[in-house]
Amino acid sequence: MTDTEVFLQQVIYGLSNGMIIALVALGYTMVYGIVELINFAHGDVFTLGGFVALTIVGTLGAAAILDPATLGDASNWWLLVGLVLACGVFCGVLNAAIDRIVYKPLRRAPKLTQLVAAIGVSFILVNIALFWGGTPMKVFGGGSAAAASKDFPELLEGSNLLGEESNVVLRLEDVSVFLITIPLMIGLTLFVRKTRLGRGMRATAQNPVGAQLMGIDTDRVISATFIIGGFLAGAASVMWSLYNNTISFQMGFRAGMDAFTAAVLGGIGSLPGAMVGGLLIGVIRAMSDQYIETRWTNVVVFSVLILILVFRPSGLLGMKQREKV
Amino acid sequence: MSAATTFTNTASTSANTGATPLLEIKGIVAGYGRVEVLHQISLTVNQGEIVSLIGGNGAGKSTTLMCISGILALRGGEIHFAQQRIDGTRADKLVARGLVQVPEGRRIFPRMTVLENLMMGAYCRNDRAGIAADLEKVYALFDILKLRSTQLGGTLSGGEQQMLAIGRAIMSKPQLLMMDEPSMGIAPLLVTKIFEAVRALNQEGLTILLVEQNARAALRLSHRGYVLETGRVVLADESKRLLVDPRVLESYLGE
Amino acid sequence: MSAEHTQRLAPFSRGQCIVLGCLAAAPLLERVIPSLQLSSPLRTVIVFAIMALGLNIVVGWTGLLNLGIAAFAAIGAYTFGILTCETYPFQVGFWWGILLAGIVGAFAGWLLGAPTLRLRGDYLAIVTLGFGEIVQDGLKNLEVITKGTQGINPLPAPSFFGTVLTSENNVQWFYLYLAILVVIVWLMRNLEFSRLGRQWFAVREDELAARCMAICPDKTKLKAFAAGAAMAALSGALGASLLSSTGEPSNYDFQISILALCIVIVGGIGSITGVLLGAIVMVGLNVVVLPNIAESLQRNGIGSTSNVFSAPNNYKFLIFGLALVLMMRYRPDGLIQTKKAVRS
Amino acid sequence: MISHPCFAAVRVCSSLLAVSMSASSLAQNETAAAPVATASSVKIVSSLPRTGSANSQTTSMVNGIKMAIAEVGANIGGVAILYEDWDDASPQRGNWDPAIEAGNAEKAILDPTVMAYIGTYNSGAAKISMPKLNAAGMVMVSPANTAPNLTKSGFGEASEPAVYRPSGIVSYFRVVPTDDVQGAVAADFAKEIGLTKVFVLNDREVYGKGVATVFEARAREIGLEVTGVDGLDAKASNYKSLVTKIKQSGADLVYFGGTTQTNAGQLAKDIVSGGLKAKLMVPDGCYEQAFIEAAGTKALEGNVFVTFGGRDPKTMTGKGKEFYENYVKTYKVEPEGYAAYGYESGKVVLTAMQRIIDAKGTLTRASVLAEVAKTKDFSGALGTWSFDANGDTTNRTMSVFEVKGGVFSTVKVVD
Repeated sequence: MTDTEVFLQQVIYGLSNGMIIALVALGYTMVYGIVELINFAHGDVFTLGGFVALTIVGTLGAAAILDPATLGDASNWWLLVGLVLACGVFCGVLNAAIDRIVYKPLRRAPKLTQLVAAIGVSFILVNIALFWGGTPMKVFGGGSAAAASKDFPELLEGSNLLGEESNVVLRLEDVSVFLITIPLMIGLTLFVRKTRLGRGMRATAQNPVGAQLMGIDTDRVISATFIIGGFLAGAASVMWSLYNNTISFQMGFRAGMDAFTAAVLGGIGSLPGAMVGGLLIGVIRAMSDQYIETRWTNVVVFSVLILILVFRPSGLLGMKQREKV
Repeated sequence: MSAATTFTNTASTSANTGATPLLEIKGIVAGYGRVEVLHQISLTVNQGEIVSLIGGNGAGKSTTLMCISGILALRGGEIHFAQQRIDGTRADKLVARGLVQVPEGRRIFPRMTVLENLMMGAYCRNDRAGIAADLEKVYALFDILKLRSTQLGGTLSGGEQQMLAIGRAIMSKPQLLMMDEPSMGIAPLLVTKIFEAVRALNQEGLTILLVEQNARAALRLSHRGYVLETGRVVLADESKRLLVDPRVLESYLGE
Repeated sequence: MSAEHTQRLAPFSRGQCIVLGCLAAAPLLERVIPSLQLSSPLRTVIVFAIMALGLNIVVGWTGLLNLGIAAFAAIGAYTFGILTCETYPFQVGFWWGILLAGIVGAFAGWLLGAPTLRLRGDYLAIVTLGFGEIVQDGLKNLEVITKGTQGINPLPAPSFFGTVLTSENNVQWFYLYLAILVVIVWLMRNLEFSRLGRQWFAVREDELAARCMAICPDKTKLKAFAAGAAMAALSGALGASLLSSTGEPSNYDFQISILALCIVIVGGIGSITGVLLGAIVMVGLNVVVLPNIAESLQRNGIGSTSNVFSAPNNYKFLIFGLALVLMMRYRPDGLIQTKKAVRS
Repeated sequence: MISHPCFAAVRVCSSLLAVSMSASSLAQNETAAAPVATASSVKIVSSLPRTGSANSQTTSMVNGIKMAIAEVGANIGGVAILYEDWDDASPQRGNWDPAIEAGNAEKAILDPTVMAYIGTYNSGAAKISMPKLNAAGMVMVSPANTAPNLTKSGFGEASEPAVYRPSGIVSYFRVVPTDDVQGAVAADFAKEIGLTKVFVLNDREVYGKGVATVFEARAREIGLEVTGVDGLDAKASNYKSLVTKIKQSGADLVYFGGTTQTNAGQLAKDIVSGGLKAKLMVPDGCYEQAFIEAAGTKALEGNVFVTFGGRDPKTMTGKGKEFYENYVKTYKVEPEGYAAYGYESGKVVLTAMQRIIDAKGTLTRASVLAEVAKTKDFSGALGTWSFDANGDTTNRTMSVFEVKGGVFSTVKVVD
């Protein structure tokens, strides 16, 4: 491989990994923007999305999808879109339910109380995922090794789009990450800018009492935000599963941490910021893996983060934070 | 003002005789945490009036407004608006009914443009034509907002933000407009402008409940006034009489 | 010093006396019920209590969210390891080791805090989280100095008037650690009512107002950060001595920082007594309650390895998480609520 | 201030402290002097990470131990054998927790009926409990630790392994061949099948790093070109970037010192999807069905070599065959490599106990320790072997497996 090819390859990997991080980060940052809660359980909602996806694939799988003949068939596109919707809805509803049951009663409690409750929820969800992994289904290894990682079948054609001779690998998975994620991001931006509910969200995020005084039902807006944030996590979990072909009950930990980092790096509460932050982290990881050493990658990522925040204390695209009222 | 001075609501008669009460507050009690802030407050605002609520810091003026708006839950008492009991109704529902507040410290949306801020006022409305007409009305009232319409709310000066907040409230098509300290922290010239606008709105028929620390300006503008002290109504009368009341003069008008 | 101040400076509050007294009595309980082994796990409780007391200075008293306190514990443990282990040239012994660990910890806190403390709220939180990851990976990768994943061992046990404690003397060891804890609680209480303590509270309540009172918020925060880091480093050193090993760098990961934060919040943010109680509850849950539940179920023949649902151990995450959620739901201000925490 | 009630409390505390310190040290001496057990029952405990990601592997081991105990009817010469499956992980860590491992060791020491301690799974955890158990004279048998420096000098610090043996006696034994054997066999095999350039990875944990280091040294010694060395992050979502770097280095073999838990499956997948035409070689930490399930058969088929100390239970004869058949009958699943290790650990302790009873001895910690150390020509599920002077198995049988049709199949056995 020539140096250019290597660089190009790393950019592809960096961006596609970054896209997935950005998708999780969007949900993180939306919820943060509205209720100022660092939602530690977000990553674990994402995990459960992956388990839903694999369960669906496994249930359908017996008939067609897991058949080696149709595995990787391009006609699985419809399945992919269906999975994104199904997992998105599942995670959205789950996220909103968690909010109603756990966070809402604590809305007026100190901020850190909600944070610890979110940590508690995270543990509960991890355990649910562990049990889920023990389901006696073929795709879950018959349930014999609940804690082990699960193989997620390749639903899309795995061959190199640039031709098998090319040194640079660009597969349908890489492309699909963009094809699914970018429309979602555009849709989200339009939703927040143009729709009534979206404007209600922005208003609630910027000034909750002011929003109530404008006749905005903030409880409904908050629920909607948790649903959308969860939906994005669910969509991200499908993209993740498809891209990495592996899910495990603890995968939400790193995803959550990356997303949190991305959200803060971009300026917490800012949607474009979360996207930029996610992509940046993806690319930094890829470049550090290539040009430094993998074992130093985390150090590089977090050093860059600290440096950026020292010089831009509100993140890349964040507004100057308002004083606490 | 002596603590012995007490006041009973029934003693006062409305300035605009024969007017119907739009807002009636009967003995409300409210507070934060373990602290009770309002002890049995009663007041009435009639259709078409400007009523001012004056008092020192911590007298409970803003708290009263927050109770009326439904942000703060009552611990006792009743609130009636347009002959319907409204305490316990959620804040957002009240806006749709025409009970709108311009809160203290403006609470505009800093990362939305001026126009977007104004449109947030019309969040509960669906009549496009009416909204457009009201927007023109707001621009006519505060021409500076038109100039600034694409600017972010957070970049406006304090006075401009206050105008924006009032404009935004007008966009909600209020029956009763409650204003909390509209003159606070604003250059005197702009205060005059804002008060003129309030008077103009009233003359068009809008009922206004005005909370002010600047007692003189408020009383000059309003028909009637209530004086609040440590969570109790201690005086209520027509504004012109309050302006010459020795107790008010001594405590709030600095003479 | 005012008369009122002197009075408030009684060495311990009633709550602290009760909690420390109960801790002191625990080994006696062990003698009544021999199957109940407490002095061994309680040493771990003390180690975490010290770490959480350090975090409490930063989070509870100064209002800064720190998600990387375990990094300072790691720095303390490794400093202690390098200074005392027989394979390194220093070998300063237990007491100098923990003291120097604390000093190095304070320095590390200062080093991280100086450029980053002007960040607000959650931006600071992510920086501390990142620092935690950097320290952990740094310790793993700098093998020449830290031996990488192997950890540094053996480390000396505390020696007391010439007697070196061994793992058979775990009761004495427990009392020694308890004595250290008592001294720290005494120090913390003095700090709470000191000028510096009041400055911390002032910065927490209103930075701008504090500035108006001629308090420099940055310096004040830095002192809190360094003090918290020093305490965490001390706890790391005590923990390493307990294990006779620094363990692996991943033993000081984000989860430990989270545990320390849970201790502070569950116990009652800002309250020394609360943090002590929080450590007993949270660490006790981890090292005493959950293992005992699983084992007693086993002894009674409940549970098997046949599938994921039947093994009691597989419910530990769930129980731990539920405990956190329920405690927050019913005690949102923590077990001990400080008067200052009344909100508007 | 002097009369403040708190001062009184402190004084009471300190006097309590003094009293109980003297009292408890007396008590300690009593228990230390006579770990009584002659009576009707003795205990074997295991300390393995049962909460979190290692749960699958440790379940296999516990099954193995339980089966060994069931085979003797949980009774040796009228003495009931109780077994307790202790967890050395905490939900907080989701992995082994040093505080809990230390606590388990101390709990075992203080319970006079405990005769043997089976554990640990992680070599890092062993480092914490080994010196404590050694000082108490308790035998410790590990079914999984392979870090050579736990028992052999010349691999770690100069002070190792003496630091783990404060009493001077060898009390730690293991039924698995150490990484110096395994790493070397792996390197030799790579050369044998004609691979020349190798990229060495580890998971930056004690076990993975250890075996990768041995492999790397041996590879250099026998003339394989090492094109790169790196440690990966076991929690990373994928290794596509790393694979690109390996691809650029021109390696035809990737050696990964790690386990299924530390994401070996993901690495295998990314090698295939990244278009890296190189083989992957992994140590015994991946010799389990879960590895195949995690990586997917497609990624592994013909692409991976797994080394393992011992033989494939299915192909064994004698005791090994018995174990295999019994296991399948009891648990209705194929035994994993880990199951055999667990079984062997339990069996070796039970056999030693049986010999003591046969010789009309009493079961004490000292007698059990002495008898386990004497294990010679033991015929078990892993073959016939003895413990050497270091406490290591003399079994140097290593198998190399590849994945064919979704199962491990033996390529080579090195004796």
